Amino acid sequence: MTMFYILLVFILTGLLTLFLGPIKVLRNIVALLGYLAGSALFIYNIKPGLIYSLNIRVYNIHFESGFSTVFFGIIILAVFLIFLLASFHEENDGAYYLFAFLTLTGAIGVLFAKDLISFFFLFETMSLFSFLMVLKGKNKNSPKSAFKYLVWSVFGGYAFLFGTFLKVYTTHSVMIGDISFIGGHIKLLILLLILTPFMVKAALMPFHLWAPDAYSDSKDAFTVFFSGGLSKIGIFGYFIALFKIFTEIASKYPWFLTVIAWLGGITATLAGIYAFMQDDAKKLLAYSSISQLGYVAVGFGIYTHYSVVAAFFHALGHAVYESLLFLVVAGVYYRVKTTDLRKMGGLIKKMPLSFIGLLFGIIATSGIPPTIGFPSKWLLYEAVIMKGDLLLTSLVFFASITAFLYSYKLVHSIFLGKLHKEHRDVKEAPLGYATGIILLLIPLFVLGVAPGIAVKHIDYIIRFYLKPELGYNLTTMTTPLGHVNFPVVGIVMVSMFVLSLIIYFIFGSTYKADQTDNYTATEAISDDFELHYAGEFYGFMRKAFGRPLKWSFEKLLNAFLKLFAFIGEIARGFYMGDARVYLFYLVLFFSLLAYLMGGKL
Amino acid sequence: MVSPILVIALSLFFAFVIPLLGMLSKKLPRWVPPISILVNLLILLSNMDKISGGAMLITTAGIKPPIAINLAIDRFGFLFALLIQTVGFLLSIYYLAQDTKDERFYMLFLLNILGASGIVMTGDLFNSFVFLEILEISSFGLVAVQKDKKSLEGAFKYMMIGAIGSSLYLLGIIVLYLSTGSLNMADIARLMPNIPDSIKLFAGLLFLIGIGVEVELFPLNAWAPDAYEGAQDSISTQLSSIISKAGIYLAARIFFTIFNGFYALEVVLYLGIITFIIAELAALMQKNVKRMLAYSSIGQMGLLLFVFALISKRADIFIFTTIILLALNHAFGKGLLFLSLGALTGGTREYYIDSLKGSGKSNVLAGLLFTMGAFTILGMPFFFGFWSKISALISIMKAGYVYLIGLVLLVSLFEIYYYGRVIVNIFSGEGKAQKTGFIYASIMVIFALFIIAFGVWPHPVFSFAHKAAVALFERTTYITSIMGGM
Amino acid sequence: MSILYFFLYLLLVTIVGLLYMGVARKVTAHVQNRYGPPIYQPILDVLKLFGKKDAASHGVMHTLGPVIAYTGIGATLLFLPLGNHTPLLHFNGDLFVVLYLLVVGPLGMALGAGESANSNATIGIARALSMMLGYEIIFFMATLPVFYANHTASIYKVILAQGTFPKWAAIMYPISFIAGLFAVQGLLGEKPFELVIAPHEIASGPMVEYGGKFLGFLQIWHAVGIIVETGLFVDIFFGPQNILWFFVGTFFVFLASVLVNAVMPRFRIEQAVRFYWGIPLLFAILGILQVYLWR
Amino acid sequence: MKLFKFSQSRSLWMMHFCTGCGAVELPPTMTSRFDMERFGIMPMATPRQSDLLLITGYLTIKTLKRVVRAYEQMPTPRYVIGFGSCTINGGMYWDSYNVIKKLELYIPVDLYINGCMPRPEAIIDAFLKLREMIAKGEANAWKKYIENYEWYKKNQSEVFDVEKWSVKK
Amino acid sequence: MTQEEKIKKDIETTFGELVNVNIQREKRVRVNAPKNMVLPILAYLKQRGFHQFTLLTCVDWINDGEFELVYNLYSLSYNVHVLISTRIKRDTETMPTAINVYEMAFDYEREIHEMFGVVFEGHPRLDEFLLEDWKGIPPMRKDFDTRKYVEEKFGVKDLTKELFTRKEQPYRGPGSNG
Repeated sequence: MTMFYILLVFILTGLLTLFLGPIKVLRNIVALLGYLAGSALFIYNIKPGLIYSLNIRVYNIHFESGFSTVFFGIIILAVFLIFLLASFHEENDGAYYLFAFLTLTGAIGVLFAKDLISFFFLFETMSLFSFLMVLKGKNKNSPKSAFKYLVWSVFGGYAFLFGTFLKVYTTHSVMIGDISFIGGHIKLLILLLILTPFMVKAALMPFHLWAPDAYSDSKDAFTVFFSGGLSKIGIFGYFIALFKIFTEIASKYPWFLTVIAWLGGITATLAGIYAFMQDDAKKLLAYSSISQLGYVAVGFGIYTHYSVVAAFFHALGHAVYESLLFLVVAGVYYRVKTTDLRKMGGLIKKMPLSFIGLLFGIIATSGIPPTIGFPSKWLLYEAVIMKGDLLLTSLVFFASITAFLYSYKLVHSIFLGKLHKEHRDVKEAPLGYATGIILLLIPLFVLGVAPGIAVKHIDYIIRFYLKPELGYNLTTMTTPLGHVNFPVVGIVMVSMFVLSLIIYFIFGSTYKADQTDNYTATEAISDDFELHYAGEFYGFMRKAFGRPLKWSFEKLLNAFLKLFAFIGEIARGFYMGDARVYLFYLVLFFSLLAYLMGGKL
Repeated sequence: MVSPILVIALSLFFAFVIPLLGMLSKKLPRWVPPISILVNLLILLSNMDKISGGAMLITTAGIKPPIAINLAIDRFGFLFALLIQTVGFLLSIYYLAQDTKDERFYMLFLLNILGASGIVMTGDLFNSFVFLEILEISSFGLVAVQKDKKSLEGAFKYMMIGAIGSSLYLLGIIVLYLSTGSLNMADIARLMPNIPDSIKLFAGLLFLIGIGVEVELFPLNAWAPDAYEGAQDSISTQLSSIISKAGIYLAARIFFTIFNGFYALEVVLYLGIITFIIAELAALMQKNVKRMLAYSSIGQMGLLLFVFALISKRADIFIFTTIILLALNHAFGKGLLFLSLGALTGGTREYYIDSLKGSGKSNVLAGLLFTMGAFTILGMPFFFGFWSKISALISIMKAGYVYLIGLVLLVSLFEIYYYGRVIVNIFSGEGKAQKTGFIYASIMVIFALFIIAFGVWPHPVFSFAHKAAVALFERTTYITSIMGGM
Repeated sequence: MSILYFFLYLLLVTIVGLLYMGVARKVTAHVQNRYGPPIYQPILDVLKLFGKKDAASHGVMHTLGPVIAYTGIGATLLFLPLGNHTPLLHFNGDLFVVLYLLVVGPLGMALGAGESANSNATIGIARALSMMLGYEIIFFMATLPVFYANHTASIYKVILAQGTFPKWAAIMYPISFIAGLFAVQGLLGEKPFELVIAPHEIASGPMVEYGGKFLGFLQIWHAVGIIVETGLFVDIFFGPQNILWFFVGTFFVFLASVLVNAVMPRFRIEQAVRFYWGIPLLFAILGILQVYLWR
Repeated sequence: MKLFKFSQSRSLWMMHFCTGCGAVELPPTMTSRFDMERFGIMPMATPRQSDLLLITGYLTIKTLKRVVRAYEQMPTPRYVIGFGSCTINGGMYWDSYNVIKKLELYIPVDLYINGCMPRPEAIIDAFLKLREMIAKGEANAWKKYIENYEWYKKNQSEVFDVEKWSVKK
Repeated sequence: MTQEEKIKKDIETTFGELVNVNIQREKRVRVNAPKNMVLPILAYLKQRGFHQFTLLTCVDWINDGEFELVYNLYSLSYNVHVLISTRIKRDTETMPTAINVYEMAFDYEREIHEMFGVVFEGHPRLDEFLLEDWKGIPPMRKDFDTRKYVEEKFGVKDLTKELFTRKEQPYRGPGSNG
């Protein structure tokens, strides 16, 4: 019963904030209180295994909460809190929070839904209201990217609907139940259709075209929730489709899983390459988010206990460090009013906390040990090697190297390098962003050193579907291939750091050199000398990749649209012409029908 | 307990009073339509409880049904009458806000409402033809009221095709009259089994084309885009909400009550889908927003007809309710779209997509309402369109055409594409600021309220539509209550 | 006790690394037909650098750059088994831990150099990271078959599996071995791939603003790096049974790359990256296919 | 620390900043025939990394500005060797309007090598002499620069705009 | 009829007696022309075959108060040098630029402007060329006293005495004779 109350609470807070629109402070307090109430209800009352069905006389909605509901629910609610804290600093009107809370309702509702129609209803609510959020985005071409997002997400939604009806037609039950017993290949079609919206939402390669524009054009605070929270629904969908709906997929269609794995690998690599070619911070982060989600698809594609645990853990990690990165960029945008990498630089002196946040964010994105990014990457590699797919391992490794490239470009262009004159008096990001950064740094390290906390919970989720093989306790992971003890790695790094610090302090002194005291071939440089190397950071890589870089899915889609436009032209042709032509149609139709009927007269 | 016959009589009386009042003073005629429609509404509502049972019979001039002209309103007819009156009333209030209109316009408007409600309430076949004629002629007039090139051309096309359509309809009636000897619907329905097949087929064919024009079936709807585009915004609302709904009622009454499932409906099945696809494709690349809305309304009607023809495959009450739901959604959704488009363009008639740029920013309410109208047509959650679309898909599945659901969904993806394009255009860039009058805005808000209210809590509409479907479905109770009653 | 042992172990490896650099300079000198500095010259250099008085620092991150670099390479060293002698007894080096720790060093140095607001440094780092797209992939694909064949991801087990001479991975998987050699050349940053330092083009790249003791740190970082990188390669492909054989193996591999370094000119950055996607990639893929067919 | 003194003398990193016609003498000293690297002297790319600054030949005002800036960017202890007579008293450019006459007016010089472009043998001899001086602790010209910094700056300001060109400490 | 005579004859025929042409020696023709005739001659010689603009020099005749500008041209096909010289008043007169005839003249004119102060009309960039932040009068002019300039600029007393007396200099370490 509480599941329905949670959704109700969120909807009510949304409506309240709409009416309280003008009074900013009151509205923020109400939004925060509503959120806290809803999440408190969620955390205390939602246990796996609750069943609840509600009859609204037109149709009865079934809710059910499982382990995955709790897992994803906590992630989404946490990321929403970060979004809320950050959004208080942006000037936005009441409707903004209404749409935000309704998107949250949709997202949480989807986790509860047991029957497919209510799943579709809540999924569509989430897409619709996130579309409206992007529509209220921050720059002039946000309506265009919102429109692209709407078309893609509704395309996914309609595919899901078609899949639902096929399922209901074949299995006569509208619940999210197993379809592997149906004969013939229709079950594969149903799976593909049900999987499409989640591939769109988790931006798998052919369906990712909306993501870079939607992420970079929506309001900064909302992008945190958009990429950190909403993409988790896509992953939840993978779990639903590949485990709950089609349980024996590994035995019936193994090739389908390898296709997903390779698709994930290609997404990770290509998105990584596009990422380090971007000159806008948010576009870069958008592609990096797509690339990280590619790893999760690889994890699901391998379909062993190790790889799925890795996929879930990576999704958790992605939520943490992706929202951290977007939050920091939002904080920087709040102060510097630009996300163009060329115009920023040297902000480390002015925004140290944001720098630390971004630094540990990129360390986690590239999967370096003490942080949350490492366990899932390590486990994913082990799983892919155990599966024996060495080429895919190297592709994933290639993708993780691109992670180093774009993360360094991000941290360098924003924080390192030379401080521009106009950023002289920039202050640290305001409180909302700072608390968000600190809140996110905690899990980044805790789960990095002791992944067991989350792995235990993930194990419960998939214990029912896959035989548990991964040996783990709070702080270590063992697989047939290898064994890693994460705190040891952390301790060794810290002790080495202390040792080299000691060596550092023993010897000679250093003096603080001014920014212009720089070796520029002994040429004297004044303060407004443009020395920040940020634009075309990896320009030479364009020559290294050469022509293939030109191909893009965008061109493919545009060609496809032109085809439809052409057909549209023909159809419109029918309605041109004057009354005589229409009469001719009528007479023609009449004689045709008469002839047809004649046979039966 | 005033007898519904007065609805017809009173509106007729008022229609002809208007020219007289016109001579007295310019202002008065504007007040007549709202009053008369209000009266009709009250009459209908007062008979609400009486119709709960089977059909409610009203005889005129006391003679037995098969001979006299009588009104037969069952729950199905009552629902449509209510729809027509409410939309008519809203539009009449809208016209109050309009100033320079000569009295002939109000007369035509009232006649139009009269024709529509007449069709919906009549029990006699020939009487339905008369009301159909009144409806069509008055709508020709209404379309042409704008007197510019586009509206005249649209009206002319509409008149040409409409005239031929109604004449074929009359032929159908004559054939039936010859074979059964009576004009009363219930009576013909009763005698239907003993009509030889070929004649039944021929009559059915004639009716199919006759009503096909009215209901915008594929080859016959060529007139529709020009008529919609030519007409003034409120008139196109009237066209899409009232006139096509009356056509649907007529088709249902003839093909189900009289022909009891006419097997040629299979043709309508394919035609419905073709209408839907062709119209949506045509709308895809349309630059003129008004014409685009016209195509989309034809497309929705095509879908409605497709579901309508499903009954020939599997007669199921749920499919009937879906037809009614789709009709309601189309009426209110399309009405809201046309009205809000009018508000966005602020009376100037250039509907070109670029001229609408940013108008949503400057006229937030109209922009919002246009988006709501678009969302309910697209079937977004929290809008009434969602339930009608879901029930449409369920009924298609029930009839066994599962793969067609895919096709319908794919085509409605085009819908989202071109609606989305317009919404994006409205909300991007800086547009001219036009203010919409308070009355105009309040009417649109009432349309929107219907969509949102029944989107969130669809139960009342569902139950009401279900009872109406039951009334339509039990053909025999209709016949016995009219024939036996007397 | 283990702290002292841990400290001495690190000192030993640093000194051996510096000696390797001395030998390298001596060998290059003799290739160029001149005497070259004494072998212990790098040790003197490092001492001189640490003796330097005031070194310029551009901010906290700038100063911490070399410190983190040395931390990273030191941590990698401790996870890398030298022959059968594993520094941290209860936890044997895992390939991915070592590979990811290997990156911490350059990342730390990159952050420090970035803070120095000198475009030479940033271009150097951009090149270093892009080069990683080249050699890191080949190195990983070259070592993968050996791990896959021995069903393990731990370097220690791989060493034990290569007991006697004929069972060396270099002999059993020659194609991957050659690809690995190409990769080591890039990993060490020797001449054809010396784009990162490139003194003539970008004034010693990332180290342009580092003087005095920072430069000293970077020298010992480079020294330990030589031992670690060649050591990783030797562990996987030769499996030295004891620490002596380990140092002999690393010496010869390092010598090979130094000889190549002495005679080769320097690639342009896109040539270097494209080079790695040419023949070495082909060898690496053939190596993987060989494992599939052979096992 | 004797060990540091010894290592400083044994490993001299030279700032390869060719300021005049003497630069052409350095390649032979570096390459196989004379090989100065055997004394631990290596050419380095940036002033930050080098201890030894070679002024090879005449110094126009333009180059003097860069030389002073390079000198100030070098970490201490740093040494300067002046090649040829042009650094001592202007040499053959004694009356030229844009060549400076006495180098030590502007930067402290440890060692001069006379000869209108000394041959590599003389350069190697100078390096060895510098090595002894460092070992003995005499080569502390850099201290003089720091002690009478104003004097040097006054001299320099006569010749060029010190404010723009000197490194802000 | 050697090449030099042919050229001498051609110039005389085209430019008449405004210009006096004489062959100084083998492969060298000298043309003295007034200021306004220089550009036409250059143009004529260019299409005549003198493609190389070797040099533009300036001679400071301080006593006559004039500058002498000498344009050196060379033709590869005839292997002959032609020197066109003209005289302009020292500070008052300006010289039209020869860029649109010979592109090469661009830098020479800049250098002469910097060193002698001759203003070339129509030259786009007559700003600082070789001497950085030079304050004094153009150094190559005769009225520029280098010795005095060196003395007050580099703080070195009369050098002639010091340089030309030969005496043994015992080496006493750095800075002893400062």
